[in-house]
Amino acid sequence: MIEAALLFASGCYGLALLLNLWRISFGPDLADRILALDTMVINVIAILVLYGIWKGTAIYFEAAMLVAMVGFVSTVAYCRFLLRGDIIE
Amino acid sequence: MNHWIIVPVVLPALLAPLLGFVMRHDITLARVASVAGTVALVAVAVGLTMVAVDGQTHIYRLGDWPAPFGIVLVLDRLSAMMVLLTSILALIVLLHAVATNWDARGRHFHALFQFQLMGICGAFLTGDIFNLFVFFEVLLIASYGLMIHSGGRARMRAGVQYVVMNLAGSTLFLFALGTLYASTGTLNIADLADKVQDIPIEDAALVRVAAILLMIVFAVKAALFPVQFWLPATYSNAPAPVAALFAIMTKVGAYAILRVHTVVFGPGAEAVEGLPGTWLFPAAIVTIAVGAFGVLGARRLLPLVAFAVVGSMGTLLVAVAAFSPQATAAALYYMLHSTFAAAGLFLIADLVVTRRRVDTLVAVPQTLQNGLFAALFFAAAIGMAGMPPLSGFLGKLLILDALRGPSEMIWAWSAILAGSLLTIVGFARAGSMLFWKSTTVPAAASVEAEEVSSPMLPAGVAEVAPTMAVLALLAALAIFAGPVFNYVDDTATQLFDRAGYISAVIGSGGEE
Amino acid sequence: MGDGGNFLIVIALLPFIGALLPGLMIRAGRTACAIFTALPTALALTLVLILAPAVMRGEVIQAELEWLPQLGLSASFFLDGLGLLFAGMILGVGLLITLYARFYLSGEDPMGQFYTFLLLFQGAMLGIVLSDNILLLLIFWELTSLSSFLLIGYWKHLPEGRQGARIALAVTGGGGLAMIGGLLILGNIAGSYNLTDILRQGDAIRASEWYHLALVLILLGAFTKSAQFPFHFWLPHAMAAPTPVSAYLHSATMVKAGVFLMARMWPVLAGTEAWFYIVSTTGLITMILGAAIALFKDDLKALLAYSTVSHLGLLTMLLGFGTKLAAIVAVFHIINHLTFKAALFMTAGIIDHEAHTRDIKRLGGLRHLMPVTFVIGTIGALSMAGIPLFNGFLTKEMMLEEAAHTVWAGSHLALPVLATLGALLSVAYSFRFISHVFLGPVRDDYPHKPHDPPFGMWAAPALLVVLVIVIGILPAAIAGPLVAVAGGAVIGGGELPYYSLKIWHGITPALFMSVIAVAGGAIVLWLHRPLDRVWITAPRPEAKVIFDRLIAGSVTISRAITEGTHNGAISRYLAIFVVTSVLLGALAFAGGGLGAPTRELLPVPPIFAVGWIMLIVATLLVATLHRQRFQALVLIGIIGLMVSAGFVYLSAPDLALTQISVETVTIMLLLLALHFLPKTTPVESPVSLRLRDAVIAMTAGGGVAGLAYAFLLRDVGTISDYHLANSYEGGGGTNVVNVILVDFRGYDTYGEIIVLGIAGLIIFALMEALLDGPAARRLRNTDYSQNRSRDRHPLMMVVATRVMMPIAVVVGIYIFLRGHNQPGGGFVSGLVIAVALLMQYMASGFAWTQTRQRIEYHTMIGWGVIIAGLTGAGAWLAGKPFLTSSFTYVHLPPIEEFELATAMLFDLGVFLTVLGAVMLMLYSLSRIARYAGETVNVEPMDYDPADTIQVTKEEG
Amino acid sequence: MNFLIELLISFSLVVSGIFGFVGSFGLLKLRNTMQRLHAPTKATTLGVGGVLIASMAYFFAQTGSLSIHELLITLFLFLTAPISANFIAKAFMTRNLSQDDLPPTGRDYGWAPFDDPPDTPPDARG
Amino acid sequence: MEVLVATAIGVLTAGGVYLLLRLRTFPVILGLALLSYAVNVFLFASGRFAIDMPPILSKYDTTSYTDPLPQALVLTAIVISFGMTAVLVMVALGAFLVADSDRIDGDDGDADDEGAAR
Amino acid sequence: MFERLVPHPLLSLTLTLVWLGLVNTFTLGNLILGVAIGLIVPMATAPYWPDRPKVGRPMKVVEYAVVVLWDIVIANIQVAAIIMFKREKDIRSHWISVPLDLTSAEAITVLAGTITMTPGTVSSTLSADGRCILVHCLHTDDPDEVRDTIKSRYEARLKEIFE
Ligand code: NA
Ligand code: NA
Repeated sequence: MIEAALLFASGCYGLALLLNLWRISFGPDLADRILALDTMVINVIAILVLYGIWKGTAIYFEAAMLVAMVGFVSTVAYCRFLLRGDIIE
Repeated sequence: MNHWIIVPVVLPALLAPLLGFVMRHDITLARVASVAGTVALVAVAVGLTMVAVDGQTHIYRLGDWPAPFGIVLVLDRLSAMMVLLTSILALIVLLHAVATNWDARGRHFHALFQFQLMGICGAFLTGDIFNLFVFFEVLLIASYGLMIHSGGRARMRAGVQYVVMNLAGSTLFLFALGTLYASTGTLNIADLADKVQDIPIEDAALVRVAAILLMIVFAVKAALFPVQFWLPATYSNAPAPVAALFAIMTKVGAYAILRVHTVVFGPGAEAVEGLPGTWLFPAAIVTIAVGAFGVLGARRLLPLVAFAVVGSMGTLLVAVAAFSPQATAAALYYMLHSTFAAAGLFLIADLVVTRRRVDTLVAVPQTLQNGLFAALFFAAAIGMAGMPPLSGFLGKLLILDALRGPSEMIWAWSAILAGSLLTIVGFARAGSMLFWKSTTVPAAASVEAEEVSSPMLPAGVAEVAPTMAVLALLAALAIFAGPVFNYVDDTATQLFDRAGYISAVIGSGGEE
Repeated sequence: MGDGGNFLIVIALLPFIGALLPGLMIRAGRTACAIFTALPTALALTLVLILAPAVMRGEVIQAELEWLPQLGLSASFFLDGLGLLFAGMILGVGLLITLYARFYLSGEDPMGQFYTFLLLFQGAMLGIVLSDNILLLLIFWELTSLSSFLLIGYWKHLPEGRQGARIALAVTGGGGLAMIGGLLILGNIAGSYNLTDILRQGDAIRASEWYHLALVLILLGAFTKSAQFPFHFWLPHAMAAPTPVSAYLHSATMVKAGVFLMARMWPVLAGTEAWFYIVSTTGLITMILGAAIALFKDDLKALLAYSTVSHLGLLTMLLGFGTKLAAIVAVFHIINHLTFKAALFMTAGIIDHEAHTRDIKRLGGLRHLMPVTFVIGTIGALSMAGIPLFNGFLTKEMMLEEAAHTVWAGSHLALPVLATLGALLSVAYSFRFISHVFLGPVRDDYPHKPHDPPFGMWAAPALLVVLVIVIGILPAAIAGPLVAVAGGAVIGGGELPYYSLKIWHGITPALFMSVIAVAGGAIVLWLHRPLDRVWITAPRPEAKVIFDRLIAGSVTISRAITEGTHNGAISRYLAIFVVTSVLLGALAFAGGGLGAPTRELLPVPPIFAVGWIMLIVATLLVATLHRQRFQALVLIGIIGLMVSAGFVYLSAPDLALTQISVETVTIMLLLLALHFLPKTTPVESPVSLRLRDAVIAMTAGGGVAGLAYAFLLRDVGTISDYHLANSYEGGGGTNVVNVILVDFRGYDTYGEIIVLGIAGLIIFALMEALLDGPAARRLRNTDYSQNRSRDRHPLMMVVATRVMMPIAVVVGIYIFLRGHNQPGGGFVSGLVIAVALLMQYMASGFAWTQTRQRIEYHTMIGWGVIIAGLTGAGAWLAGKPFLTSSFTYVHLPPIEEFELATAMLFDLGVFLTVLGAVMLMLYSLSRIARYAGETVNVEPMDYDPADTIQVTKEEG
Repeated sequence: MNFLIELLISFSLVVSGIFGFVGSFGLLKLRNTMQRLHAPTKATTLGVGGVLIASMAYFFAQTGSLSIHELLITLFLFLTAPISANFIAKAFMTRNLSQDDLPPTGRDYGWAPFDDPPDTPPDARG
Repeated sequence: MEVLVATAIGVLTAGGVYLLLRLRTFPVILGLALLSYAVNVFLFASGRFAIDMPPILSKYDTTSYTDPLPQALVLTAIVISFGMTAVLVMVALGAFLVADSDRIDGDDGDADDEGAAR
Repeated sequence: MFERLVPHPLLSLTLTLVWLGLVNTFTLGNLILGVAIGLIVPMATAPYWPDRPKVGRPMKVVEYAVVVLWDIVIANIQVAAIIMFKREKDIRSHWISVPLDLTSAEAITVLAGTITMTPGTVSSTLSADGRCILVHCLHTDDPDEVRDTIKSRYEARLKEIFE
């Protein structure tokens, strides 16, 4: 049962990634692209945790955590670039 | 285990951070420390050379891990010689930079200089191919900093190109290393040599690719055709003492070819039989031509010198391409010579260009001490063009003498001799313009130029001494050609003793 | 080696040692300078004369110093007849020239320099004639080219001087290079570079298949040096040199070097058809051509120069005949030519010096004004014309006699007729020298009123013309022995052929030819004016012009090649680099086989395929949409994310951590830089170029993919089993990757952090340099503040960061501490902390944050590198190699066991360096931004609403 | 493994998958940028939350000890997601809207992207 | 799996090379970034692939592990290329600020007009 | 003294918990280390968080968290429904300006965060003086009601906690 659920969830996130890709490619606004990337980061976090459950190991957990952290920082940086040009003033 | 083997790496590596991070506000202190450190490096290098003279291959196992699992340093005649060459050159160049105040024209000159030395010595001493990559990167990144030292429009633009070219080269290096590891499963040079021996030609496609890609990587450093294009702009736009130090950088490429393509992919390895030389030889021939045409066609002094460097690398690599102990010995002698010759020429070019204020080969008013500079330039040009009585002539004779195979002879001899002719003509034109024709230009013609900048003081002993020291070294190389050649001859023999190298590095687990 | 040998070495060295003296003595005055130049020359000459008797007895004096025995190069000298003849000439004339030059050069000329060059040249020349090793000979040979370059260009203010010097160097230096090839081949055939050995192997050499190549190459050297057709043109241009130089180099010594070499090699090379036709024909042509040109030259020195060319041709022709007798005649003519030609050059110099012109058309009638000069000049010229009682006559007769007997390409007439023509022209220009300069009425339009010079100046030529007469009258007594011993040396020992040196040989064909030559010469001189007009208008190839064009052409071509290829187009260099790599890689691949696959393909889970699609699409988008730079950066983010996720899937958690954090920091740096750069890339390259690049790119991509696929299917045993086996026991860690990084291959890591440290330094240094230079102005003048959002440090971000940053720091500490056993380590940890700080910078601005920064980043890098280095060096204390690690497990009662390892300390160095480097980079970039006019904030956030309330309340 | 726990895990995973997908689907489907902003910032929060709950339950069932590091990711996301959304919204507004397109603040000062904060010295404006 | 990774490396390389050959510094930097990804994965691939066998030694079982050495090499390579990229970005920025052009080719003739005045 | 050593007690607590979460195994050693880190890190980062926020009634935090979590679950379902089943033209989005009574930066941030994490609303920006939040509402027929809900359901509770 868990396996089926894992498969289902990973299928959902896989599709989600492709949808993110669509948005990131076609925008139209740069804000859309950043948003899509940000969403993609969140989806990847979910996928990483799914993978950890699937393999029954916590070894990949830090990767998910780090993705969460740097994903946020990148999003802010991208936006700050659009907003102010200089990301650290 | 002889701990001194690691000192040429650790000494500058510990000195550099002190220079860069502690002494960065006190140029005098930095100068004293940097020069003292370099003198110490020379002393250590002399000691190591004396150690290596015994003909043994000395191993230093870093982290006390046995080869091929850990990284080992290998001190043999070749690496000792290269470290010694580097340290002597470095000392001279450093003194020039200090005397001419180049080191104060930007930040962190001394720290970058020492890091560069660390990288070069590390590359010469390592017995591990991935570690070679790492030290290539150390010396390269330090060279980026030195290259753009003190900034300026042309230099910055040339700097971008230099960095990009070398990053591309480093990328290829990694591709090659990946292929090599994928096909041999090891990184230690001796172990690689051992493994490559056993690869049959039916299974050699991958290792052959690795061999040739590595050669291209080294060729980029060694300014071999068709990957030499970057060099003239880089060297001619670099600060002159840096360009002089870079004289050893091209040799790092040549050294790597010698080390890797002799020991690992050298004669006798079925998998790559004949592969290294097949491309290297014609490429080296064309490189000579490129250098010669460049010298003859140069409109500016510094590119002229840079092209002369390209030409000399072609000459050197023609000999390397033979992959025979005899030609290698000749190549090594010529390497010693051409390193100092190139450096000397850049140093004197610096003295001249600083005073002329332009390096374009047009007549400008005669500078102070025209005769002195003319004499120095003449001597340095003789050295670079390979004319007697300096060592270049002997080096060339040795190379010609060593290349007697009928097929290689016709090409190599024609290229070297014709290249020499074009180089001589080019240098004669340049020297005539710089020092003779300039005497005919009345000083009044460029009063404006004089007014905008302060009058130039005559060069003091300190400024001229490093150049003279280089020239003296060239003369010494010629006078003591016999003993020097004995050393390089034995070096070449040792280099081609693959079995000895392998057993020294991994066979017995290294001598203590 | 006996005393003689020691003397020989001293003789060879004396000029070089002496070359140091003039420069030192110049302050003592011009005469002292001249004396000190003469001193070594005289000393060397004395030594030669001491050795002369033995040589005249037929001994060969030898000396050898080892130099580069592995090459076969030794400093070996020998003195035989030929050497003696030349050494005597070089030193003797050298002495005379030294004297002459003392008076000739003006006070403005740097005399020390002149004498130094002169002695260098003399030494080189002496070296050539004394060398017993052909490599040594080559060295001296090239040295003559170099020193003559300096001498010819001595008057550097004269364009002709500079040009002449360069031409001479190009021609003779070029010939010398060819000769290197020839002589090396010769040495290869003979198995030795020792001249005496080579001279013994004439037959073997002539029989070798390499003989012809060697011959041509050696002759190229000889012909260029001796100004043989078609290389004759350099010599007249060398006449721009001061006259003492012309007299020395271009009559007596350097130009004779080629002749000397042919004479030296005569026993080995002569006697074949090839030798005969090449050498004698070249000599013949040169003789006639030189004489003809000389006849129409108005410049005295040019006339003499071309006459020298002609006489050198004569010598060459004689040597080319290949008969022993002809060779001996050549030797004798060398002596004769030396005497009269040197005298004539000095005469020309005197005239120039006195009348301030050398133009024959402006001279005439000088016999009344300069009687002494007239006598000297006339005797020299008559000898040159071959008039009896002067020594020139003797050898001219002998030459004509030899020519009369020589068959050229089946013709018995060709040589005699042409040789007579040469002699005729020679008579004509010699007579012209006398009549147009000295005879005729005294003119009143000399540029300067001439009169005889002081004794010092005419002493040297006078001495020479005395020799002209003495030899002319008593040849056998005066020159006989020398000719015999030198000739003997040339023909390589054995019996001398019969010859007699005397004025009257009876009625011989040569006598008729001689009479025709003299009479014809007189007639030609009589017809000079009309002939001159014809000569001037006649079209003829001017060798100098051709040469100039050749050089100019070479320069142009070189320039075109160089500037066409090295045009700064790095994109093309890179294209070549890529194509080369792909091409050679493919060729190398094709040269070896590929074994059968040994691995099964791994299955592809759908989610991985999705990641693959993301990566591919993102890459393609980056490549196609790269002109929108910001957008490209966003897309790069996908690639980084997917690669990191891939690393996780493929069992590389450390890589994933590192990749994702590095990527973030990289993007930050790129964004910071992009702020100052154009935001879009213009369309510049044409479609064709883009297409080309796309093809290159796809080929490279295909190649790399193929390569990767090839090895992914094949297993190989690797050394890493050892690492897995020893990581825990030997390295004290369960994260094998980390143990490799900080222990097995800690040395790599040491290099790696140094790279980072250097990067930080460079960026800082560059920032300082930029803010000092013109970039600063550009930054100040550019307005970066258009269309910006007005909130710089939004409240929400500031507050969130206040919580986030400490958490991130804790995460960083955690990742650092666990690195040895679990994914993580100093590097990732450094990046995490850097990212945390970065977040703080983004939230509250650089200035506000920086003022709260306690540790300088420079210091941090420095400490990092030093800690790592000292940790490594610490192993020395235990007598272990650099970077040997040590670890222990500590047990403190309430806490469970934990590990202490030196590797952690090393990792701390890594951590500090990474953190310091990243922060220093960011610091540098924001310094630039602040310079660009960004304001500095003093508050952590734009506006704290809590403050308003307080203010309002207080006011209220 | 306990069936209930299995059920919980599976349920969480399914919920997570659905919301993860819906978030990205909304990102694709919705009409304008501001609307799209709603989709991921909400749905993915529960999406990830679901996975994390599943993970905690799974490892608890496996090892018997409570795994709490999943909560850290939740903490991170709760701290960061609003800020990200806020920044993206402002990026959109600055590029596409002006003060006039938005409702008034009802105060002396406009919205932050379009108006300088109080007490801004004149030279620091912009 | 192997096909996907190999093609991914290929596409990354192709994209990287294409951008490397562009005429402005910024796309060249992007190109080098792509190449750096490509080569890191390539180097990593030289250890071959294994799923869920991270080289983290486990006390409990004696499972097999993937080859750790290429991972260590890639880590070193990543760090080095980060340093290099940072320097390149800075040098490129410097060149742009000094020369007012971010063209990477020196063919617009301006390299000469200073005559390398020192 | 205490304030200098423990500048942010709540933060220290959080960090200790974070540490325990990271190591994910509760042992005495980890707790000691966690407490140490929880004390040291806030000290090191104190300069970046100059004023300690006042938290008046910590117990209210739990209540608030429960409310918000519940709302989030509901929000997700509602928004999912809108996304999946509502036709695009039927979605009526609104900008809503929410004036604030809160003045503490921390409180405002929590409120804005809550708005973003809960049903169909995104807090887009503050006013320049920080006294008003601009909220974008995905779909509503009555914007005023949304504003009132925000003020009553969240802001009121936050005011209790922070002031
Ligand atoms: Na939300
Ligand atoms: Na909401």
